[in-house]
Amino acid sequence: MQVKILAFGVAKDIVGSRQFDFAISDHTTVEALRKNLHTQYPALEKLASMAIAVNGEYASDEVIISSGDEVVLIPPVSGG
Amino acid sequence: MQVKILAFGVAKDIVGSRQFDFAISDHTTVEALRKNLHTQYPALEKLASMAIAVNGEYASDEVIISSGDEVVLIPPVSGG
Amino acid sequence: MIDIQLSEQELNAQVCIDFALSGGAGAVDVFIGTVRDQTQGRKVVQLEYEAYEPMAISEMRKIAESAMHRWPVQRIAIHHRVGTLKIGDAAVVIAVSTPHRAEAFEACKWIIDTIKQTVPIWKKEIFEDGEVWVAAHP
Amino acid sequence: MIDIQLSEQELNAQVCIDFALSGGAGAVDVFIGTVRDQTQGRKVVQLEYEAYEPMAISEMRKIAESAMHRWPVQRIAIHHRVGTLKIGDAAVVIAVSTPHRAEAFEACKWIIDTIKQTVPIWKKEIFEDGEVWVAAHP
Repeated sequence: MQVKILAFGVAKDIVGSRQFDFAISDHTTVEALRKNLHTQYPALEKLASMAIAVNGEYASDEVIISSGDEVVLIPPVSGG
Repeated sequence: MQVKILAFGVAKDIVGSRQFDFAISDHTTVEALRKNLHTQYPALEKLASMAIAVNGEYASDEVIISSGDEVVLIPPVSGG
Repeated sequence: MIDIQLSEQELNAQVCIDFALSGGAGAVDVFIGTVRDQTQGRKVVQLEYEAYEPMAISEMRKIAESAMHRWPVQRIAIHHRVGTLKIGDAAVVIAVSTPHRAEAFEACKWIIDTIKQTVPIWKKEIFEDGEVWVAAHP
Repeated sequence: MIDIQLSEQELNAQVCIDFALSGGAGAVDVFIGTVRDQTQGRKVVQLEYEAYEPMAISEMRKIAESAMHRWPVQRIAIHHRVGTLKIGDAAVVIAVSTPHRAEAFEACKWIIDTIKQTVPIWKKEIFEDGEVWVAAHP
Protein backbone atom coordinates (compact mmCIF):
# COMPACT_ATOMS: atom_id res chain seq x y z
CA MET A 1 0.00 0.00 0.00
CA GLN A 2 0.99 3.63 -0.38
CA VAL A 3 1.28 5.88 2.64
CA LYS A 4 1.53 9.66 2.57
CA ILE A 5 4.42 10.96 4.60
CA LEU A 6 5.02 14.54 5.72
CA ALA A 7 8.57 15.71 6.38
CA PHE A 8 9.71 18.73 8.39
CA GLY A 9 12.95 20.52 9.10
CA VAL A 10 16.07 18.80 7.86
CA ALA A 11 14.00 15.71 6.94
CA LYS A 12 12.16 17.74 4.33
CA ASP A 13 15.49 18.84 2.82
CA ILE A 14 16.69 15.21 2.75
CA VAL A 15 13.61 13.73 1.10
CA GLY A 16 13.22 16.76 -1.17
CA SER A 17 9.61 17.70 -0.46
CA ARG A 18 7.12 18.41 2.30
CA GLN A 19 4.96 15.44 1.33
CA PHE A 20 5.65 12.23 -0.55
CA ASP A 21 4.10 8.83 -1.11
CA PHE A 22 5.95 5.76 0.11
CA ALA A 23 5.17 2.13 -0.64
CA ILE A 24 4.97 -0.21 2.35
CA SER A 25 3.63 -3.71 2.83
CA ASP A 26 0.61 -4.36 5.02
CA HIS A 27 1.27 -4.52 8.77
CA THR A 28 4.45 -2.46 8.48
CA THR A 29 5.57 -1.20 11.87
CA VAL A 30 7.08 2.20 12.60
CA GLU A 31 10.41 0.45 13.15
CA ALA A 32 10.23 -1.26 9.74
CA LEU A 33 9.18 1.98 8.04
CA ARG A 34 12.15 3.78 9.57
CA LYS A 35 14.50 1.07 8.21
CA ASN A 36 12.95 1.33 4.75
CA LEU A 37 13.31 5.11 4.84
CA HIS A 38 16.97 4.78 5.85
CA THR A 39 17.56 2.54 2.83
CA GLN A 40 15.87 5.00 0.50
CA TYR A 41 17.31 8.16 2.14
CA PRO A 42 20.59 7.24 3.86
CA ALA A 43 21.04 10.82 5.11
CA LEU A 44 18.12 10.30 7.52
CA GLU A 45 20.27 7.81 9.44
CA LYS A 46 22.89 10.50 10.08
CA LEU A 47 20.45 12.64 12.11
CA ALA A 48 20.77 12.90 15.87
CA SER A 49 17.33 11.30 16.08
CA MET A 50 14.27 10.79 13.93
CA ALA A 51 10.95 10.18 15.60
CA ILE A 52 7.86 9.24 13.62
CA ALA A 53 4.43 10.57 14.45
CA VAL A 54 1.29 8.73 13.41
CA ASN A 55 -1.95 10.70 13.42
CA GLY A 56 -0.49 13.55 15.45
CA GLU A 57 1.14 11.53 18.23
CA TYR A 58 4.65 10.23 18.70
CA ALA A 59 4.52 6.56 17.68
CA SER A 60 6.61 3.85 19.30
CA ASP A 61 8.50 1.31 17.17
CA GLU A 62 5.87 -1.42 17.37
CA VAL A 63 2.93 0.69 16.13
CA ILE A 64 1.50 -0.71 12.89
CA ILE A 65 0.82 1.76 10.11
CA SER A 66 -2.61 1.58 8.53
CA SER A 67 -3.86 2.89 5.25
CA GLY A 68 -4.91 6.51 5.61
CA ASP A 69 -2.69 7.23 8.62
CA GLU A 70 -0.94 10.60 8.70
CA VAL A 71 2.73 9.71 9.04
CA VAL A 72 5.20 12.48 9.87
CA LEU A 73 8.99 12.47 10.05
CA ILE A 74 10.20 14.35 13.11
CA PRO A 75 13.92 15.09 13.08
CA PRO A 76 15.44 16.62 16.26
CA VAL A 77 13.12 19.42 17.36
CA SER A 78 14.54 22.87 18.08
CA GLY A 79 11.65 25.08 19.10
CA GLY A 80 11.66 27.61 21.90
CA MET B 1 23.24 64.28 72.46
CA GLN B 2 19.99 64.08 70.53
CA VAL B 3 19.69 61.82 67.48
CA LYS B 4 16.90 61.94 64.94
CA ILE B 5 15.39 58.52 64.30
CA LEU B 6 13.09 57.50 61.45
CA ALA B 7 10.69 54.60 61.95
CA PHE B 8 8.91 52.54 59.28
CA GLY B 9 6.26 49.86 59.17
CA VAL B 10 5.22 48.46 62.51
CA ALA B 11 8.05 50.38 64.21
CA LYS B 12 6.37 53.64 63.25
CA ASP B 13 3.12 52.44 64.84
CA ILE B 14 4.97 51.45 68.02
CA VAL B 15 6.89 54.70 68.49
CA GLY B 16 3.89 56.74 67.33
CA SER B 17 5.50 58.83 64.59
CA ARG B 18 7.65 58.64 61.47
CA GLN B 19 10.40 60.70 63.08
CA PHE B 20 11.41 61.37 66.67
CA ASP B 21 14.34 62.69 68.65
CA PHE B 22 16.07 60.36 71.06
CA ALA B 23 18.68 61.25 73.68
CA ILE B 24 21.85 59.13 73.70
CA SER B 25 25.25 59.55 75.32
CA ASP B 26 28.37 60.08 73.21
CA HIS B 27 29.90 56.96 71.68
CA THR B 28 26.63 55.03 71.86
CA THR B 29 26.75 51.91 69.72
CA VAL B 30 23.91 50.52 67.64
CA GLU B 31 23.61 47.69 70.16
CA ALA B 32 23.28 50.12 73.07
CA LEU B 33 20.78 52.25 71.15
CA ARG B 34 18.66 49.16 70.49
CA LYS B 35 18.66 48.36 74.23
CA ASN B 36 17.66 51.90 75.12
CA LEU B 37 14.86 51.79 72.56
CA HIS B 38 13.63 48.49 73.97
CA THR B 39 13.44 50.10 77.43
CA GLN B 40 11.51 53.08 76.09
CA TYR B 41 9.30 51.07 73.66
CA PRO B 42 9.01 47.48 74.95
CA ALA B 43 6.85 46.47 71.97
CA LEU B 44 9.92 46.80 69.73
CA GLU B 45 11.44 43.78 71.49
CA LYS B 46 8.47 41.64 70.49
CA LEU B 47 9.23 42.04 66.76
CA ALA B 48 10.64 39.15 64.76
CA SER B 49 13.71 41.33 64.19
CA MET B 50 14.68 44.99 64.22
CA ALA B 51 17.66 46.09 62.22
CA ILE B 52 19.03 49.60 62.46
CA ALA B 53 20.32 51.50 59.46
CA VAL B 54 22.79 54.35 59.83
CA ASN B 55 23.14 56.74 56.90
CA GLY B 56 21.33 54.43 54.51
CA GLU B 57 23.21 51.20 55.27
CA TYR B 58 22.47 48.31 57.59
CA ALA B 59 24.63 48.94 60.69
CA SER B 60 26.20 46.17 62.75
CA ASP B 61 25.94 46.22 66.55
CA GLU B 62 29.35 47.77 67.15
CA VAL B 63 28.86 50.82 64.92
CA ILE B 64 29.06 54.07 66.93
CA ILE B 65 26.39 56.64 66.30
CA SER B 66 27.59 60.16 65.63
CA SER B 67 25.78 63.44 65.83
CA GLY B 68 23.95 64.12 62.56
CA ASP B 69 23.70 60.46 61.53
CA GLU B 70 20.44 59.37 59.92
CA VAL B 71 19.27 56.50 62.09
CA VAL B 72 16.41 54.33 60.86
CA LEU B 73 14.47 51.53 62.56
CA ILE B 74 13.96 48.61 60.18
CA PRO B 75 11.44 46.05 61.42
CA PRO B 76 11.08 42.82 59.39
CA VAL B 77 10.88 43.81 55.74
CA SER B 78 8.04 42.50 53.57
CA GLY B 79 8.51 43.94 50.09
CA GLY B 80 8.06 42.09 46.85
CA MET C 1 -6.84 27.65 32.22
CA ILE C 2 -4.54 27.27 29.25
CA ASP C 3 -3.93 29.48 26.22
CA ILE C 4 -1.80 27.95 23.44
CA GLN C 5 -1.04 29.87 20.27
CA LEU C 6 1.17 29.29 17.27
CA SER C 7 1.46 32.43 15.19
CA GLU C 8 3.26 34.06 12.30
CA GLN C 9 2.62 37.45 13.90
CA GLU C 10 4.97 39.13 16.38
CA LEU C 11 4.41 37.81 19.87
CA ASN C 12 3.09 40.16 22.54
CA ALA C 13 4.33 39.32 26.04
CA GLN C 14 1.71 41.56 27.63
CA VAL C 15 -1.10 39.44 26.17
CA CYS C 16 0.37 36.35 27.87
CA ILE C 17 0.87 38.24 31.13
CA ASP C 18 -2.70 39.58 31.10
CA PHE C 19 -4.04 36.07 30.55
CA ALA C 20 -1.94 34.67 33.42
CA LEU C 21 -2.78 37.54 35.79
CA SER C 22 -6.52 37.40 35.22
CA GLY C 23 -6.83 34.39 37.51
CA GLY C 24 -5.99 36.39 40.64
CA ALA C 25 -2.65 34.67 41.22
CA GLY C 26 0.04 36.02 43.55
CA ALA C 27 2.98 35.31 41.28
CA VAL C 28 3.58 35.23 37.55
CA ASP C 29 6.76 34.05 35.93
CA VAL C 30 7.26 34.87 32.28
CA PHE C 31 9.88 33.48 29.96
CA ILE C 32 10.73 35.09 26.64
CA GLY C 33 13.10 33.37 24.23
CA THR C 34 14.48 35.67 21.56
CA VAL C 35 16.61 35.37 18.45
CA ARG C 36 20.24 36.10 19.20
CA ASP C 37 22.57 37.71 16.74
CA GLN C 38 25.18 34.97 16.86
CA THR C 39 25.68 31.27 17.52
CA GLN C 40 29.14 30.27 18.70
CA GLY C 41 30.57 33.42 17.25
CA ARG C 42 28.93 32.99 13.83
CA LYS C 43 26.73 35.91 12.84
CA VAL C 44 23.05 35.05 12.44
CA VAL C 45 21.10 36.97 9.79
CA GLN C 46 17.64 35.57 10.52
CA LEU C 47 15.85 32.43 11.67
CA GLU C 48 13.17 30.36 10.03
CA TYR C 49 10.83 28.40 12.27
CA GLU C 50 8.51 25.74 10.96
CA ALA C 51 6.06 23.58 12.86
CA TYR C 52 3.95 20.51 12.34
CA GLU C 53 1.16 22.73 13.51
CA PRO C 54 -1.63 20.52 14.85
CA MET C 55 0.81 18.34 16.76
CA ALA C 56 2.87 21.32 17.95
CA ILE C 57 -0.29 22.78 19.47
CA SER C 58 -1.38 19.48 21.01
CA GLU C 59 2.09 18.82 22.44
CA MET C 60 2.24 22.32 23.96
CA ARG C 61 -1.19 21.73 25.46
CA LYS C 62 -0.04 18.40 26.93
CA ILE C 63 2.95 20.14 28.49
CA ALA C 64 0.74 22.83 30.01
CA GLU C 65 -1.66 20.20 31.35
CA SER C 66 1.22 18.24 32.88
CA ALA C 67 2.51 21.41 34.53
CA MET C 68 -0.94 22.02 36.02
CA HIS C 69 -0.84 18.56 37.56
CA ARG C 70 2.69 18.89 38.90
CA TRP C 71 2.39 22.37 40.39
CA PRO C 72 -0.50 24.44 41.77
CA VAL C 73 -0.60 26.48 38.59
CA GLN C 74 -3.58 28.72 37.91
CA ARG C 75 -3.02 29.78 34.31
CA ILE C 76 -0.54 29.09 31.56
CA ALA C 77 -0.11 30.93 28.28
CA ILE C 78 2.31 29.56 25.69
CA HIS C 79 2.67 31.53 22.46
CA HIS C 80 5.16 30.28 19.88
CA ARG C 81 6.15 32.07 16.72
CA VAL C 82 6.65 30.44 13.31
CA GLY C 83 7.91 31.84 10.03
CA THR C 84 10.84 34.18 9.47
CA LEU C 85 12.20 35.88 12.60
CA LYS C 86 14.61 38.78 12.78
CA ILE C 87 17.32 39.25 15.40
CA GLY C 88 15.69 40.24 18.71
CA ASP C 89 12.25 38.84 17.83
CA ALA C 90 10.58 36.72 20.48
CA ALA C 91 10.29 33.09 19.37
CA VAL C 92 8.36 31.98 22.44
CA VAL C 93 6.58 33.60 25.38
CA ILE C 94 5.44 31.55 28.37
CA ALA C 95 3.53 33.00 31.32
CA VAL C 96 2.66 30.92 34.37
CA SER C 97 0.66 32.09 37.38
CA THR C 98 0.70 30.42 40.78
CA PRO C 99 -0.31 31.37 44.32
CA HIS C 100 3.34 31.44 45.47
CA ARG C 101 6.45 32.35 43.57
CA ALA C 102 8.66 29.26 43.83
CA GLU C 103 6.23 27.17 41.79
CA ALA C 104 5.93 29.84 39.11
CA PHE C 105 9.67 29.68 38.43
CA GLU C 106 9.80 25.88 38.56
CA ALA C 107 6.80 25.35 36.32
CA CYS C 108 7.88 27.98 33.78
CA LYS C 109 11.40 26.56 33.53
CA TRP C 110 10.07 23.02 33.19
CA ILE C 111 7.70 24.13 30.43
CA ILE C 112 10.38 25.75 28.27
CA ASP C 113 12.80 22.86 28.88
CA THR C 114 10.10 20.37 27.83
CA ILE C 115 8.99 22.40 24.81
CA LYS C 116 12.54 22.23 23.53
CA GLN C 117 12.52 18.44 23.88
CA THR C 118 9.14 17.37 22.52
CA VAL C 119 7.26 19.99 20.50
CA PRO C 120 7.58 19.48 16.72
CA ILE C 121 8.98 22.88 15.83
CA TRP C 122 12.23 23.35 13.95
CA LYS C 123 14.46 26.31 13.52
CA LYS C 124 16.94 26.99 10.77
CA GLU C 125 19.67 29.51 11.41
CA ILE C 126 20.52 31.59 8.36
CA PHE C 127 24.10 32.87 8.39
CA GLU C 128 25.72 35.20 5.91
CA ASP C 129 27.46 32.23 4.32
CA GLY C 130 25.10 29.30 4.88
CA GLU C 131 22.30 27.85 6.92
CA VAL C 132 21.76 25.00 9.34
CA TRP C 133 18.84 23.20 10.96
CA VAL C 134 19.59 23.55 14.65
CA ALA C 135 20.37 20.29 16.53
CA ALA C 136 19.72 18.13 13.46
CA HIS C 137 23.04 16.32 13.52
CA PRO C 138 24.97 14.89 16.45
CA MET D 1 22.79 47.72 32.72
CA ILE D 2 20.43 48.19 35.63
CA ASP D 3 17.13 50.05 35.91
CA ILE D 4 15.74 50.44 39.45
CA GLN D 5 12.48 52.25 40.09
CA LEU D 6 10.28 52.80 43.12
CA SER D 7 6.95 54.24 42.11
CA GLU D 8 3.46 55.12 43.30
CA GLN D 9 2.19 54.59 39.74
CA GLU D 10 0.95 51.29 38.38
CA LEU D 11 3.83 49.15 37.22
CA ASN D 12 4.15 48.29 33.54
CA ALA D 13 5.73 44.89 32.90
CA GLN D 14 6.31 45.71 29.25
CA VAL D 15 8.60 48.61 30.19
CA CYS D 16 10.79 46.21 32.20
CA ILE D 17 10.74 43.64 29.39
CA ASP D 18 11.69 46.23 26.77
CA PHE D 19 14.61 47.37 28.92
CA ALA D 20 15.81 43.79 29.40
CA LEU D 21 15.38 42.86 25.73
CA SER D 22 17.20 45.88 24.39
CA GLY D 23 20.57 44.29 25.18
CA GLY D 24 20.20 41.59 22.53
CA ALA D 25 19.90 38.74 25.01
CA GLY D 26 18.62 35.28 24.10
CA ALA D 27 16.48 34.79 27.20
CA VAL D 28 14.45 37.02 29.46
CA ASP D 29 12.81 35.87 32.65
CA VAL D 30 10.25 38.17 34.21
CA PHE D 31 8.73 37.89 37.66
CA ILE D 32 5.57 39.74 38.63
CA GLY D 33 4.38 39.69 42.21
CA THR D 34 0.77 40.75 42.62
CA VAL D 35 -1.64 41.44 45.47
CA ARG D 36 -3.71 38.37 46.27
CA ASP D 37 -7.27 38.58 47.51
CA GLN D 38 -6.67 36.49 50.61
CA THR D 39 -4.01 35.50 53.13
CA GLN D 40 -4.57 32.18 54.87
CA GLY D 41 -8.25 32.37 54.06
CA ARG D 42 -8.70 35.92 55.36
CA LYS D 43 -10.07 38.31 52.76
CA VAL D 44 -7.68 41.15 51.85
CA VAL D 45 -9.25 44.50 50.92
CA GLN D 46 -6.08 46.34 49.91
CA LEU D 47 -2.40 46.62 50.70
CA GLU D 48 -0.30 49.56 51.76
CA TYR D 49 3.38 49.53 50.90
CA GLU D 50 5.86 51.94 52.38
CA ALA D 51 9.58 52.20 51.79
CA TYR D 52 12.60 53.87 53.25
CA GLU D 53 13.08 55.12 49.75
CA PRO D 54 16.76 56.03 49.29
CA MET D 55 17.89 52.84 51.00
CA ALA D 56 15.27 50.69 49.23
CA ILE D 57 16.67 51.92 45.91
CA SER D 58 20.29 51.43 46.97
CA GLU D 59 19.58 47.92 48.30
CA MET D 60 17.78 46.93 45.09
CA ARG D 61 20.72 48.25 43.11
CA LYS D 62 23.14 46.21 45.27
CA ILE D 63 21.07 43.10 44.62
CA ALA D 64 21.08 43.72 40.87
CA GLU D 65 24.84 44.31 40.92
CA SER D 66 25.40 41.09 42.88
CA ALA D 67 23.29 39.18 40.37
CA MET D 68 25.38 40.58 37.53
CA HIS D 69 28.49 39.26 39.26
CA ARG D 70 27.01 35.84 39.98
CA TRP D 71 25.44 35.15 36.58
CA PRO D 72 26.20 36.30 33.01
CA VAL D 73 23.32 38.75 33.18
CA GLN D 74 23.02 41.43 30.52
CA ARG D 75 20.27 43.66 31.90
CA ILE D 76 18.13 43.84 35.01
CA ALA D 77 15.05 45.96 35.62
CA ILE D 78 13.49 46.04 39.08
CA HIS D 79 10.38 48.18 39.52
CA HIS D 80 8.71 48.19 42.94
CA ARG D 81 5.43 49.84 43.77
CA VAL D 82 4.68 51.82 46.95
CA GLY D 83 1.45 53.35 48.27
CA THR D 84 -2.00 51.80 48.25
CA LEU D 85 -2.44 48.73 46.05
CA LYS D 86 -5.66 47.04 45.04
CA ILE D 87 -6.17 43.30 44.60
CA GLY D 88 -4.43 42.17 41.42
CA ASP D 89 -2.05 45.13 41.25
CA ALA D 90 1.59 44.31 40.61
CA ALA D 91 3.77 45.10 43.61
CA VAL D 92 7.02 44.22 41.89
CA VAL D 93 8.24 43.48 38.38
CA ILE D 94 11.70 42.05 37.74
CA ALA D 95 13.09 41.36 34.27
CA VAL D 96 16.46 39.70 33.75
CA SER D 97 18.12 39.01 30.42
CA THR D 98 20.89 36.49 29.85
CA PRO D 99 22.44 34.73 26.86
CA HIS D 100 20.99 31.35 27.93
CA ARG D 101 17.80 30.56 29.76
CA ALA D 102 18.91 28.66 32.85
CA GLU D 103 20.71 31.71 34.25
CA ALA D 104 17.72 33.97 33.61
CA PHE D 105 15.51 31.83 35.84
CA GLU D 106 18.17 31.43 38.54
CA ALA D 107 19.08 35.09 38.68
CA CYS D 108 15.46 36.30 38.64
CA LYS D 109 14.45 33.93 41.43
CA TRP D 110 17.49 34.91 43.50
CA ILE D 111 16.67 38.60 43.02
CA ILE D 112 13.08 38.34 44.26
CA ASP D 113 14.10 36.05 47.15
CA THR D 114 16.78 38.56 48.18
CA ILE D 115 14.52 41.60 47.78
CA LYS D 116 12.14 40.01 50.25
CA GLN D 117 14.97 39.58 52.75
CA THR D 118 16.87 42.84 52.62
CA VAL D 119 15.09 45.73 50.94
CA PRO D 120 13.48 48.18 53.41
CA ILE D 121 9.93 48.00 52.10
CA TRP D 122 6.97 47.09 54.29
CA LYS D 123 3.49 45.98 53.45
CA LYS D 124 0.40 46.23 55.57
CA GLU D 125 -2.51 43.98 54.73
CA ILE D 126 -5.88 45.65 55.24
CA PHE D 127 -8.65 43.17 55.99
CA GLU D 128 -12.34 43.93 56.39
CA ASP D 129 -11.92 43.67 60.16
CA GLY D 130 -8.35 44.78 60.85
CA GLU D 131 -4.87 45.22 59.47
CA VAL D 132 -1.44 43.74 60.00
CA TRP D 133 2.14 44.54 59.07
CA VAL D 134 3.26 41.41 57.25
CA ALA D 135 6.00 39.35 58.97
CA ALA D 136 6.41 41.87 61.79
CA HIS D 137 5.93 39.42 64.62
CA PRO D 138 7.30 35.90 65.05
